[in-house]
Amino acid sequence: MNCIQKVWLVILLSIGIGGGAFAQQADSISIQVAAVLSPPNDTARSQALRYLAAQKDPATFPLLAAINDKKLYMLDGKPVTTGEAENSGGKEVFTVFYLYPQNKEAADKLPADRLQKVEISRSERLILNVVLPYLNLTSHDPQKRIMAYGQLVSAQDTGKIAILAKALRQEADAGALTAGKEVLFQLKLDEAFSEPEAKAYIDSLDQNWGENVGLILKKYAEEGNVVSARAYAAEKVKSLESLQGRIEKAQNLFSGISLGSILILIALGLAIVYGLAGIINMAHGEFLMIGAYTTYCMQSLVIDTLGVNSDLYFWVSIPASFIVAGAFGLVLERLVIRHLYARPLESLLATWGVSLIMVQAARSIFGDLTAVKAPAFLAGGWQLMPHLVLPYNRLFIIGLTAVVVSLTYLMLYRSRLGIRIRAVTQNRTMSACLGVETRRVDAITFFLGSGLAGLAGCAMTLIGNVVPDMGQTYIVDSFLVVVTGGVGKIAGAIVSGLGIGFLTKVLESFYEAVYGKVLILALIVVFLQFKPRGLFPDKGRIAED
Amino acid sequence: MLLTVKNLSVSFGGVHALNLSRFNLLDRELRVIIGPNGAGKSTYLDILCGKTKADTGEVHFDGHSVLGKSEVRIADMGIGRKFQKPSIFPSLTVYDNMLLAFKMNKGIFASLFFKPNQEMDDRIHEVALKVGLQKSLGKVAGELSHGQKQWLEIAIVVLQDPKLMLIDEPAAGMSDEETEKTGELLLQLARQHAIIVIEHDMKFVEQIAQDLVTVLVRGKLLMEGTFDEVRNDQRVIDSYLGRANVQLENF
Amino acid sequence: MGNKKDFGLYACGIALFLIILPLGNVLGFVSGNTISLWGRYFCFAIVALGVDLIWGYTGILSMCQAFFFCLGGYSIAMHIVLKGATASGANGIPMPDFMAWNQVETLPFFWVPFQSFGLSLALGLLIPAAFALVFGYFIFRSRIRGVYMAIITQALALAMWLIFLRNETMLGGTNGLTDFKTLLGLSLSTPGVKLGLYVVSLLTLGIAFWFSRKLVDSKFGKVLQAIRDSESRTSYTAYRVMHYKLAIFIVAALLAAVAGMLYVPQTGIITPGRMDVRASVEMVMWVAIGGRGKLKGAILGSLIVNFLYSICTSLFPDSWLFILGFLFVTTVLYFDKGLLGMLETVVAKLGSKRKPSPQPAGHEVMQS
Amino acid sequence: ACGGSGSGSNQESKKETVKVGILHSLSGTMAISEVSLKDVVQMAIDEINAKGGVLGKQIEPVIVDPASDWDLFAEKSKELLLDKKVSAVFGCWTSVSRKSVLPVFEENNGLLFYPVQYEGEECSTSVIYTGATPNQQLIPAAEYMMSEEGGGYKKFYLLGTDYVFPRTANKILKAFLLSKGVPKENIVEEYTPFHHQDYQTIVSKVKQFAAGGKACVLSTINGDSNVPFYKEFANQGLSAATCPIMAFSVAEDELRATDTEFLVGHLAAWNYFQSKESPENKKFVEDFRAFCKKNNLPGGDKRVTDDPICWAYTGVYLWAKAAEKAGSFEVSKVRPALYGLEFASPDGLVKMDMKNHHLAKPVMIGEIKPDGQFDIIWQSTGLVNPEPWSKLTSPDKDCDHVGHGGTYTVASK
Amino acid sequence: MNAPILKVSSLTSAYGQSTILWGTSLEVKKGTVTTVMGRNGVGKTTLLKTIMGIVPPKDGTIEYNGEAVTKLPVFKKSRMGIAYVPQGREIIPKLTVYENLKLGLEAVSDRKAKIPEDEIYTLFPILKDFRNRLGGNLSGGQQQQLAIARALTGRPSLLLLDEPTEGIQPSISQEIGQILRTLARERGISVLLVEQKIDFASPVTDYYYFMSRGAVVSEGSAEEMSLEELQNHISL
Ligand SMILES: Nc1ncnc2c1ncn2[C@@H]1O[C@H](COP(=O)(O)OP(=O)(O)OP(=O)(O)O)[C@@H](O)[C@H]1O
Ligand SMILES: Nc1ncnc2c1ncn2[C@@H]1O[C@H](COP(=O)(O)OP(=O)(O)OP(=O)(O)O)[C@@H](O)[C@H]1O
Ligand SMILES: NC(N)=O
Ligand SMILES: [Mg+2]
Ligand SMILES: [Mg+2]
Repeated sequence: MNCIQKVWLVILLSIGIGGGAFAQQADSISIQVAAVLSPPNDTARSQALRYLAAQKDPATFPLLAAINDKKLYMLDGKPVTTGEAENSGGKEVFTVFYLYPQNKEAADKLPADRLQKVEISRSERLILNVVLPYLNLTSHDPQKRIMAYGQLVSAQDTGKIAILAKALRQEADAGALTAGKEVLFQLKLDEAFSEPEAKAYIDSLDQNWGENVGLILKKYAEEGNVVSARAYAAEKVKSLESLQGRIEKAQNLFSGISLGSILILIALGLAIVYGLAGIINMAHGEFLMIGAYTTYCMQSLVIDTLGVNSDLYFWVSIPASFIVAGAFGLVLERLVIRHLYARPLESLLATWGVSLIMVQAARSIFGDLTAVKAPAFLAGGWQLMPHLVLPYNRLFIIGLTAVVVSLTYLMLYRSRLGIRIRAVTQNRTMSACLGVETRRVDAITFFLGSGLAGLAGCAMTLIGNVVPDMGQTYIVDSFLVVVTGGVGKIAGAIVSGLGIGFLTKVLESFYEAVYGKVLILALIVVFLQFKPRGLFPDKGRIAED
Repeated sequence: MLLTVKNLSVSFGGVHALNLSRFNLLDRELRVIIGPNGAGKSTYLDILCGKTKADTGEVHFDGHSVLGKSEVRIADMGIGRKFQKPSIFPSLTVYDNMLLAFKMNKGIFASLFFKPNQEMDDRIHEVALKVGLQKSLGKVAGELSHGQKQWLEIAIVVLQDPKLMLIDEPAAGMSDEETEKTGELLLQLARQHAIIVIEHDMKFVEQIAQDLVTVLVRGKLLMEGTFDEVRNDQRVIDSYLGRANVQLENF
Repeated sequence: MGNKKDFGLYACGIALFLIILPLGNVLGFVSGNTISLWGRYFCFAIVALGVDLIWGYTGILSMCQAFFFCLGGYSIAMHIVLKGATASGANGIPMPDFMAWNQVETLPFFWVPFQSFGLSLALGLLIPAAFALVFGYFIFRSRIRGVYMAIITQALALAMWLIFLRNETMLGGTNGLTDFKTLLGLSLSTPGVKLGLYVVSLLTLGIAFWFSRKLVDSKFGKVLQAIRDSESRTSYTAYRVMHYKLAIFIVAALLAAVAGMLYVPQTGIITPGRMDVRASVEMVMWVAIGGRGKLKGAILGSLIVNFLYSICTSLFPDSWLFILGFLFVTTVLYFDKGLLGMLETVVAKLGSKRKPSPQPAGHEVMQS
Repeated sequence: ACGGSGSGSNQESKKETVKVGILHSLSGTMAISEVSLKDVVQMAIDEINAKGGVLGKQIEPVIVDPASDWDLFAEKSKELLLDKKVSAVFGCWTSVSRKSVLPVFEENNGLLFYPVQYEGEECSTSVIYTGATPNQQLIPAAEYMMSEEGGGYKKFYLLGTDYVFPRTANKILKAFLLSKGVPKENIVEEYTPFHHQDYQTIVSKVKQFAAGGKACVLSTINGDSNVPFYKEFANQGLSAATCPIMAFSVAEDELRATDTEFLVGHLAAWNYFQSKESPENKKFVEDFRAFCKKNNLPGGDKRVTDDPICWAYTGVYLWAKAAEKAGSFEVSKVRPALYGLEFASPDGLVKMDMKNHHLAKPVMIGEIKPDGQFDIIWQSTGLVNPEPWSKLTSPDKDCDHVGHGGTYTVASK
Repeated sequence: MNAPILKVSSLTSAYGQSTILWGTSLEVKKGTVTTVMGRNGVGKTTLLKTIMGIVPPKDGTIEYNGEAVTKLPVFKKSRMGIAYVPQGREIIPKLTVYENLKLGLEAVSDRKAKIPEDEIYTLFPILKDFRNRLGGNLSGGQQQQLAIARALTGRPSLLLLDEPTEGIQPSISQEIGQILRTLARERGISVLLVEQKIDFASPVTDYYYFMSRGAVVSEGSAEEMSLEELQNHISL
């Protein structure tokens, strides 16, 4: 049995006593609650509220919080409050929570007109000021509870420990529990006067490992009540800090990989269209934008039109963004690029024009701002260990990149189609002479390249905006990736994408973002000094002009 | 000795393309190199003109070391090259191709203030006539036929007037008559220049091989000798000329 | 080349820009704003000449010309701003207002030389030239070319843009430098000075054109084209490719810098926005639209595109991007030699009744 | 898509018109914010025209697109003033763009109505600032965050886009915080370029900073960087509970179609919110929706109003009222007529300052709700007077166009 | 009587404005080797390119196996059994030797068809050793061998060869000559050969055409031609 459990037990026992005290008052409290809900006379509500505020019984907090938020309603004679609104069958309905005597969610979601609002005046609400710090302790929202725990630290109230402990007994959310326990231990530590006691709480704090533990212990190491325990706290601070340092490194590594995989995802399509087909596609970023808008449209279609409120839209979006962007690419190839294979430089111009048109078209159709809801299954992150959270959306992008890269690799280097694509892009006429239908291969190549950009766009909705000129943001970076990797080299793009992503993050953690970026650019310039044809240059005769 | 080579070797990803123990060339000598496809002949010339970097070895030209020098420096020293695959300036006219090659000061300022003179013009026309391009002088070089491009490249090297000419398969894509003409041109040039010629056309080799013929096989020096010695060597016949040497019999 | 046709073009240009527009301005039916606008287009045309020299003739796609343009522009802007400065630094030297707001106490050392017009002019040329020399040396030495060149210069432009954006660099950050009052004691807002700047820009453009013409017509120009065609063949024919590339890179940088210097007093503002990646790409676009590899094409392209840009953003504020985009696409698709090529084709068609043109237009079908 | 919709309702085309310029970016980075301002200005013009115009003349808007390009702002303003000869210009969003057109307006005696909150330290004769000065937005917000009610925050991460407004705003904020006894090490300043998208590193820095508790972010991030910033903030497990963001450049319009889930609970300080409850505002919001729908603008009747939209709208009316009052469109006459002018804006009655070209108006703090609207959680009592020169950073300066012709140095006591 | 597999009638073709072929006509009979000779720049390569469809004909018709194929796209002709070994080899440089060969299979309609490795590697052993090298890195002669092998992989019935022995060592060039004879006599594959070297052409050729300035100026069967006559024709 470790320290933290011991301490926890002690506290819970002590709460048993406090809890008993509350129990005795329970009856009178429910009488007062009734008085608040339907006051017999003008002053009764104020009196009742004053009584409840003085009692500070957590059981009444949900009710009082609803009063404070001006969201107290009656439903079939019971006090309720509303949670989130939601659209169901064209009607707005609310999640409903019963408030007293029990705090629980109602089975049905109800429209506003089923509820009667209880009007409570401002002066009456002001009575609740004394319990304000506690009200959120019973909120349905763990975030609010965390905030409430935090606010307790500075509250000037001797009874707060008991209230806090009682609230914590019901705490189900792990994060909130950690935050709450941290406050509890902190308060206990401040009260502790013997060295073993203090050390026990220091251990508890350390093991609980909440957000603020470093600060608390640091402060204790300087000015703790138990002088002999200060050194112990300082020791803990030191080990915490070194742990923190390692976690930070891990976080950096992860950030680097995640930025790198975004760059790779974008660069992949670029590498195919540019590196293989020799077309400098200035509109590549716009295909990314199309992918993002496809995701947005899918969201509208699935959620608003079909009324299916789930993550389904995102799963549909992944293939859809690939196909739609690919289809646009196909159209572009048919209408414009097809005429330019012999003049790759001109393709730069034409695609620049196309990119202008596409951006403006997006602006005219969608306006300047749209956003895609992150799917629920990607909300939050994977808690690898306390304080090291890997966001699911980034993990998803890394996974997606890995899958897409592997598939692309197999397609290009392990299939007949791959041979055809590479042959056509290197020598169109000779390929035709050998029986390759170059037009079709061109179309497929462009479809794939643009489709990959679209896929990247779909992934980008997870972390950024959906705006008409979103394509421009990453395009220079991904050109850098393609080039430092060596034009047309998939392996190069992967290595340089990860390298650039990782270096960016490492440098950014030392310098400000901008200087980090400048340094990266400088490094790339220096790198090309030594490898003027990228990471994996062609060797031998084929390298010549 | 104009050119001395010792223990020259180069390999590409583990494959030894060239492993030449020695090679010496006198001033104004015309040397023919023959050898099977992939023997390393072109690679050897590539090293001499600075296109490919050798792994090890020594190359001295006209008293200076060649290895490690850039293409321009080597060109400045007086080595000119004609490639197996024609290398010209496709968007310039044939005349300008020749003019640029003409031996003169090739610095920036010299180019800026360059004024063409009659002498040059005459010489260009003279060479053009020799290579049969006199009617195509105004044509854009990219539009020439394969054989004409070969001729143009020879003209470029001739006008450059180097001490040593490296000529890779000049007769490829030429008719017998033109091949003979090329041979004559080379013999004539050999009076003032040292020349290394690579060729597979044995008739042509016989025509021009007044001095030594070098045989390379798999990157190594197989033998060096007069044309007759080489042609009758069994190793050369086995690895290169083939059982019945049709070309020569027909001749 | 039909010299008569060229003559007509020059005559039209001179008549329009050197006589009609300025005269119209003096007589009052051409507004000062129009004059300034064209003055600025001429500056763009000067940069475009540089772009054409380096890209059109030498085949080096440099995506940092806008940066050189800004180096020139900033040096003149710094001079003008210093002359108009009201705040004064700790050492008594006048200091631009924005520095005072940023609680800078003394004028940074690199601002000091810009108090003198002559030095500003010299530095405006020297800095870009030095930059081009050093940067170019490293790039060309390691034989970076093709896309690698394009991207590396783009990286340079991007890095510089990011640095200029920062307030700490004391160059006005995103705001850039603005609020210009006088140059050489002349008030920049008077119509006379505006017209003067216009004429100076036009003449500079003329000189730049003449100079570029001489350059490309000389053997130097042919070597540049040879480099574009086959760098290795050029080396084997004993030309020091790096020297030539470096020289033309510096020339192009200088042209851009001169253009920047003329641009700034006419525009009244210079911001890092002028040197971002887009800006450089657009400069390449002008040349491509006008007709790459032809000096007249570069001028024509830059004038027309910028003119269209100005009028379209006013006439069709909601759809100008469509118009410009379609222009780019159609020019490329249907007039593969740019606007100038189109013009020449039309002229040739008109004149073809008299003599059939023997010009072959095909290109290498098979290439490896 | 909507070219000429402004003049669409111009029935009597023969009637005399007065031209005004609209100088908002319709493309590029800032289009995201500025397009709505162009729309609302057009709406105001339509409304005024429908009521008979100004001084009997119909207003004819001249719309140009400066494309988020600061040089082009200068060029276009020249064109508007010199070639189009407009009587007033409604435009600009970023302070950069304002600074770039400022010399043009001053040189050519133009009049610019600038509708966005800004950093102050300016007092141009040619600009009417209908947006907030620092004391009408920044300072009250910082004060609120430090108060018990606001959460009693003690550490402040000042994060902004790298240009004048955030730089100056943070300078002022820093001065204020220091003056309130916040230790230097509890204030961090950081800037990112326009259009910055990758906030991973910065958010993890914020996270470390917030680890001690009682920390908040004061954000002056502008434009389209906001969405990725907030998304990353939520992703890394930060929330309004652990570390709220008080934003000075995020309004309803930016949140319009955004996935607000991860924004809920964060704060913003403005002078107006769409959620303000008043009949005038209700009408304004509905009118704007109807206008956008009628003209087929993107978003249609889902469009929202916000602070800059409100002040852009107000600006047009102020100009029209002043012109009526002056009986002329001449800038030299309209300008003095503006001093002390009152207008019943959607935000209630607001009043032009008697001398400094700014507007007195209420200050509010709102909490972001899941629907992208703001819950107004704090409001100033009455109107707050504008102070273009912050008392904190420039105690010796003030702005007075009546007595001093602009910025002047206050005689020190 | 042997029907022609290829019949070209009054073919005219041009690069842009400049006309190169001025009404060329010729025939290739099944199972024979037909050789076109002529000096540099007379249009031999252009003739093959036009037959293949790389250069669109301005006028005239091309019949293959009795079918008009004048306007057919290049890849369709290839799939009908016309294989082309161009001058300058046109190896796909960044594909390996094996991949280059695999590309030769594109002309075969049977998707399961395999590269006839045994056959090809006995003809050109070097290709076996170098299967995994990039085509572009081979020596000139090796590339030429690869180009011929690649054409054979497609199992053509008509081979268009543009100076196939250029740069190939004598022993192999002899073998190629033998192969051509075998292909024509034993397998019935027809060959249209463009060649300038009489030594190579004369043992394999059944019928000659001589070109000058874009037109056929004389023709005749091998039996009728002595060596001197051949030389005379070429130097015309
Ligand atoms: N980059 C490379 N990678 C691998 N092998 C190479 C490379 N470059 C050349 N080789 C090999 O080196 C050998 C020598 O080639 P080289 O071109 O010198 O031959 P060659 O003697 O000129 O032949 P040919 O007569 O066919 O022109 C060849 O086998 C070739 O395949
Ligand atoms: N792409 C092109 N554009 C314009 N003219 C060309 C082009 N290719 C070849 N020509 C011209 O067409 C003519 C015939 O060329 P072709 O290549 O058919 O000759 P060839 O008989 O094959 O010569 P060679 O024996 O040298 O290979 C030549 O005069 C050449 O200059
Ligand atoms: N004034 C602003 N928000 O730039
Ligand atoms: Mg060779
Ligand atoms: Mg040929």
